[in-house]
Amino acid sequence: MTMAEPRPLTAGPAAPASDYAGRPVYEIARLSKTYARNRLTALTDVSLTLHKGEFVSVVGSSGCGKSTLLKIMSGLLPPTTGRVVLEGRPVTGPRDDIGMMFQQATLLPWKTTVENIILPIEIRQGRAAARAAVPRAMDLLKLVGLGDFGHVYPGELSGGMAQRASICRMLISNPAVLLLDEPFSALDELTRDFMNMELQRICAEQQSTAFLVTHSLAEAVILSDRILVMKPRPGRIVEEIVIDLPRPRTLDMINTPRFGEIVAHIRDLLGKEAFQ
Amino acid sequence: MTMAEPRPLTAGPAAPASDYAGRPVYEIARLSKTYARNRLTALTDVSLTLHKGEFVSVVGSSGCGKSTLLKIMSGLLPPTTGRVVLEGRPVTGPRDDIGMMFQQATLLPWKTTVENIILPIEIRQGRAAARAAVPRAMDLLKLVGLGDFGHVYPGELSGGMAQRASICRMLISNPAVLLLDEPFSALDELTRDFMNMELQRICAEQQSTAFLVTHSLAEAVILSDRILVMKPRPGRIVEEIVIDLPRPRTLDMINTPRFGEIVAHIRDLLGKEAFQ
Amino acid sequence: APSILRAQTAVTFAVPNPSALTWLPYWVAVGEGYFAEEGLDMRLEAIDGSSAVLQAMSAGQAQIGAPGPGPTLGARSRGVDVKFLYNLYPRSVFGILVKDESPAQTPADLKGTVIGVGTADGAEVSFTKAIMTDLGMVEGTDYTFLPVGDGGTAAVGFMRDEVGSYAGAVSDAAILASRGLTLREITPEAYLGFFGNGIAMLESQMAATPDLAPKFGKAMVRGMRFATDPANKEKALAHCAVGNPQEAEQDYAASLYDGVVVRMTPTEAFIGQGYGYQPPEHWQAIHDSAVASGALPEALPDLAAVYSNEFVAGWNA
Amino acid sequence: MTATPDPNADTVWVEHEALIDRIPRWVAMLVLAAIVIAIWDLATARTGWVSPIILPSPAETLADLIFVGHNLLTGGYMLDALWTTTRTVFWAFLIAIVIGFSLGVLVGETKFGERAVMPYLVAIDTMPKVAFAPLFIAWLGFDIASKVALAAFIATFPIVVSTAAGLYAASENERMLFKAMGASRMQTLLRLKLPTGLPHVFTGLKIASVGVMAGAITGEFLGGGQGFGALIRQSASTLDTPRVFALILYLSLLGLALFFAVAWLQKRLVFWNKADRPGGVG
Amino acid sequence: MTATPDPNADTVWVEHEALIDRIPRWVAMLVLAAIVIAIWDLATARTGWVSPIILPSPAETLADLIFVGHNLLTGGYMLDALWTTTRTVFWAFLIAIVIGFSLGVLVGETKFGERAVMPYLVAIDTMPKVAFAPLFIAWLGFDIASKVALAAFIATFPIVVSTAAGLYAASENERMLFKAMGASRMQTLLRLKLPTGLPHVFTGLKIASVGVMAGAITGEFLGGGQGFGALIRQSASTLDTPRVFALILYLSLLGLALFFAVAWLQKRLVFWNKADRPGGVG
Ligand SMILES: Nc1ncnc2c1ncn2[C@@H]1O[C@H](COP(=O)(O)OP(=O)(O)OP(=O)(O)O)[C@@H](O)[C@H]1O
Ligand SMILES: Nc1ncnc2c1ncn2[C@@H]1O[C@H](COP(=O)(O)OP(=O)(O)OP(=O)(O)O)[C@@H](O)[C@H]1O
Ligand SMILES: [Mg+2]
Ligand SMILES: [Mg+2]
Repeated sequence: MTMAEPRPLTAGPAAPASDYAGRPVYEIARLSKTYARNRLTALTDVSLTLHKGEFVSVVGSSGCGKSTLLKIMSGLLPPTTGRVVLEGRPVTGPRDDIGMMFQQATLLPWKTTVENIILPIEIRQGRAAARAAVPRAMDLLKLVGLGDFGHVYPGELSGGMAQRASICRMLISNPAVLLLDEPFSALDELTRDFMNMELQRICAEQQSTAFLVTHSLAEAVILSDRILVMKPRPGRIVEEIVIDLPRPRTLDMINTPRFGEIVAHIRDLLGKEAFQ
Repeated sequence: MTMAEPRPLTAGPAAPASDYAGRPVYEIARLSKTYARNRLTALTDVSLTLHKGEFVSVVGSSGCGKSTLLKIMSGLLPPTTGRVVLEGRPVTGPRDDIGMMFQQATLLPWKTTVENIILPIEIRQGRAAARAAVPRAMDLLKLVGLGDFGHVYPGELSGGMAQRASICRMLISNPAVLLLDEPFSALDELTRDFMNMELQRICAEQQSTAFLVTHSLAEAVILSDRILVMKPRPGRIVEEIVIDLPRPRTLDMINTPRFGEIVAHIRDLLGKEAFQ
Repeated sequence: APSILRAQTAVTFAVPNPSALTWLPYWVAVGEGYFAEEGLDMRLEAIDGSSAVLQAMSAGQAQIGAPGPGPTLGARSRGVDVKFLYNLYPRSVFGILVKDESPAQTPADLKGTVIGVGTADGAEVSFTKAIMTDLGMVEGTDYTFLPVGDGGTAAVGFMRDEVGSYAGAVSDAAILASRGLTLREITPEAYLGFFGNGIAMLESQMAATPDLAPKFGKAMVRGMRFATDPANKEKALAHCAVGNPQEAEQDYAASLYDGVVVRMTPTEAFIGQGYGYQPPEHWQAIHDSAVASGALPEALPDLAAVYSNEFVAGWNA
Repeated sequence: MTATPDPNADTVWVEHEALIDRIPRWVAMLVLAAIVIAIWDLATARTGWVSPIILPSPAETLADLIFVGHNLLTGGYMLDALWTTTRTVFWAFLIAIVIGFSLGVLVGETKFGERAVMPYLVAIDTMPKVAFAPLFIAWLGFDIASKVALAAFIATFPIVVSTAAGLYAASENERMLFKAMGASRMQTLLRLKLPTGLPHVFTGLKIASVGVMAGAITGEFLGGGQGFGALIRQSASTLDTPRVFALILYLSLLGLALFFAVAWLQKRLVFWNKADRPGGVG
Repeated sequence: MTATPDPNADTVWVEHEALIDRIPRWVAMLVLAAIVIAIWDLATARTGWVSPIILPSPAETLADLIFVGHNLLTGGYMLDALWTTTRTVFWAFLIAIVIGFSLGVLVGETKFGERAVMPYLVAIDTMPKVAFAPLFIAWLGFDIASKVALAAFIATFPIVVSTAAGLYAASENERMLFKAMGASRMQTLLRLKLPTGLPHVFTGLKIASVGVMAGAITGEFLGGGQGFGALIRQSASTLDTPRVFALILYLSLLGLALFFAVAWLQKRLVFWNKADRPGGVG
């Protein structure tokens, strides 16, 4: 199933998830998270559903709990209360079918870029499989513009290059669900646009479900089927916006009035609560 | 001297620097840098001049040598060849009059946020001065929206919060020259816009000269008097664009046609060289 | 007591072994107040071996020491002005010991066996070598030495049957016996002249404090006389308990006491000379065997300077 | 993990600790102790495989433990000895920390230290300390000073090596930050490298806390004095192995106290290092 | 730094190293050696402040160094002794590494190890090793095996403590990454925690390399045998201090070789840790 058909063009608050075509794969209900260390309530009463093949983005101000939400969804942090269910099974720890990209690149300094990228394969399938994945890793590196840097150690990469390498590391194992925490924040617009289009292509090809944290509204709109808007203190979802632009999306859609309208709408929403 | 007067509106390649009003403070000529470790030429033949009170931005694709340039300018890395002169004296090491913000936040985990912020004062003027700077540090924290997080350890901050804290750390010592490496990359647009306006205000007030690396063309245009465009392999400056928008800049200028024009021009320039 | 009125000088007596019974007359003299009567305020320090005792003496940390004659000869050959004054163990401290059930009755029976020694060239080695050489046996062909250490590790040598005999201090035999390992001594009477540790001082020390040696020896002899009277055994043991309370807690302390008294009592031939007397011929024998074994690189030009019997008469008066 | 979860139930994380981690501490310690004592008993009292001269049976050792404990509690001569040894250990540890730390900084911070001083330190430390005991006695006498010197000598080296290693632990980003702030070498050392290197330094202190005990006892073995080491030597020379083991066991309580005092201090001082749960993340 | 720089001149960075770091290595080592020897000579031969039977003069020691060196080079009995000790040290180090590393992983990785095993290890290690010498000889005989055991015993503890500390060195981000990849505990240990902890482990190995030397010599002191330790003890028992010091100096060459072999291995294995220049950044 591809996402190319146009869908009901309702960009409004909380469009019921059942309107959506795919079968629900990810269900989160009444999630809340309080960090024990500082007794800070990072998330409160978060509920959301992801459908098969859907691309959902989260936007919200810095510190509103986006990374926390992703870590809970990927099974890295336990929720304080609430339900997290993926493919009918509660998430109580990391799962093979989830690919996670962290806000920090976190490459191992004693492995070359390509060795870092095949690490998930090495972990899950052993060394032989990892060796076999090297050509694919090199392809991915070429794709993100790091073709010449496969055999270089991470200490010799720039900030954006490390980020791109960590995207490759997530992609190498073709996960069914992608959780991405600001994957393109250190990239220039051009590379970013290019990466966005590649991400769309990869998700469509593999029918992956994707959940993206981003600060770029344009990026969120161009990639997503839905955008969730979060507000801080305590972190919660205040709005859900269905993006009715047709698929596949292209970069020139950015210049369409509909696109500008949606971006303006979200900016408005975020702006409602004054800074501080 | 404030930057409020309109200036010749020529957005073209390599406008001669002598057109500019302020006296030159930073002079860089024929700079090149080759990393010994991998014999990679990160910069070649870079020349630029910063004038007193000027705000200059650098844009360019990931890995084109922007961070390297900043590190050389701040005296952290020696150039392979070329001249770097600040206020008539060659830069051969870190200087008190330069404030640097790194691409990574790098907060010390054993100090609270506010202790991290007063660290430069502590280093340069001793503990007593640092203690005296605490109220100012708290003000800066409030300014960036971290008023409640002064006495929290960095491990409990989100990515964007750490970045904002490190901006405060740079600002606390009122440096004459600001070197900023993607300071707002982890911030949402709203916070980012707000921070941009604050940065403009602070620079104007202190007549600081600023040099900013950014991936956001909008940010570059709204803040800068000039924008330098870099191209990779080897890293070099290919274009200089003078931004003729009047000062002080306001956020609604983003919606003016002139703004759109300039952004489009730069995007074009960057796009000339195809991705890869 | 009048001694308290006199200014007391603190004197340190360094010994190579922590056992209090080994220095029986000293502890008796302390307990009976003989030293105090002489105006001496004594300290005893048990350190590790005769070499360390000689080193402490030459450093001035100990004014009096109780080294063995072998190391004393060694120190003398290295230019240390040490002088042996009092022969504390005229009947030797060493013996050749075999397991009780061993068929060996004399050293001659040890042909073709392994003899355990503390270290490869401790004093017991020259002692044993002298006996074996007199029997016409050669080390390496007729018998071999195995360094097994002392105390626990020596016992291990027997238990693992790595050695058939052990040349060491006879007090070890009493101790091992109390731990269930009965040993029998097969040392020929004639070799008991290889006397053991005694009291020594540096000549420079003797010159600086001329009345120290007379006073110290006098108290020691009085202590010795007290200890040899069987009636005083209980009291003497109590005095030793002050020096080493743990030793006093051992049930074999009484039997060890008897052994020590025997070894400290001069043989018939020399008993008339009094306590502390050092027969020159025995010094010669010790010296010659030390030269023969290589422990001394060359013969000393004036062996007579190593020891002195000048105080013996005064002490025994 | 139910296949069809109740839609109203919260997701409950069962923190599945490995079996080995779920054993309560006291149970584990008791079981370990029981196993060791059982084997020990078997080897000594039951089968006589090991002679009592070498290794006393647990029962004999217990009898002496009670005896020694009684002596200690009633303020007998052993308490004095323990007090002497404790003072020795205390001073030696203090001196070892000061000297080891200073030398560690010299070695870790300067090329001079690393290349010229370190080889000498290694050479000196390889030498059998026993050979130096007479020197210390010659200079410092029979009092605790000579034992303090020997113990400090032994304990210094681990602190030197660990401190020097700790000074390399700061990341390049952090060094850059300090360089950019114009921090002097001393400031970088005090405010960055040392705090970052604290976990390393504490590793050295832990090793040294055990080394200093060993050193004090060795000193008392070799050089007279009134400490616990002298008591052990007395017992050993009379082959009173149950007493030797009893004394050693009390001694190791002192060692445990010192070690865990250091560990406790580390927990307090290196509070930001949250990765302190084995196997855990949160 | 000229006030009015020539506009065509390149900016030249004068890497202003601190004075102490600019001294060439050999000069520094020679100067240090000269100072030590001068003081030594003054204390012994010149003033006679220290008795020659406690500390021989440099000249006497040199004479014996030549004698011992000649014996070693011509394959005399000392070479056999050195070879015996070298073998002891080699095996002991190997055993200490294997056991210390395994125990270190147990302690650093499991709560069971940290809470139940570690106290016992500390307690055992505080005990004077000397007391265990008879045990080792009883079990292993008078051959090198008993010395190997004693030396390994001494060298194990630093490796345990360092390895355990190293396992805490990985950052929370890195742990999260491995958790997210579904890495098993063993994989996290092998692929993340151990490589990250290598600098710590090497700290332990360096300390152990010196400890194992001390242990081997102590073993030979106490339990006879044919090694260098026995030679030293023989010389010491006849107050032949020049020989003692000559032997010790040769011995420390062995220790230096071992230590710097470990340091060299560390440079190779922990290649990514570029912060290896004292004071430097680049
Ligand atoms: N320490 C280093 N050693 C070797 N090569 C390096 C090092 N740092 C950077 N490089 C190389 O230098 C080039 C420029 O790096 P730099 O960090 O300056 O890029 P950048 O423009 O800041 O990129 P980004 O926008 O991704 O941060 C890159 O190709 C990188 O691989
Ligand atoms: N490990 C932690 N311990 C305690 N508090 C934490 C921790 N991590 C995050 N927090 C707090 O939880 C809140 C949400 O943090 P989170 O990292 O989820 O924000 P975010 O939305 O990802 O922000 P950003 O866009 O800046 O990355 C913040 O207020 C932060 O201070
Ligand atoms: Mg985040
Ligand atoms: Mg950069």
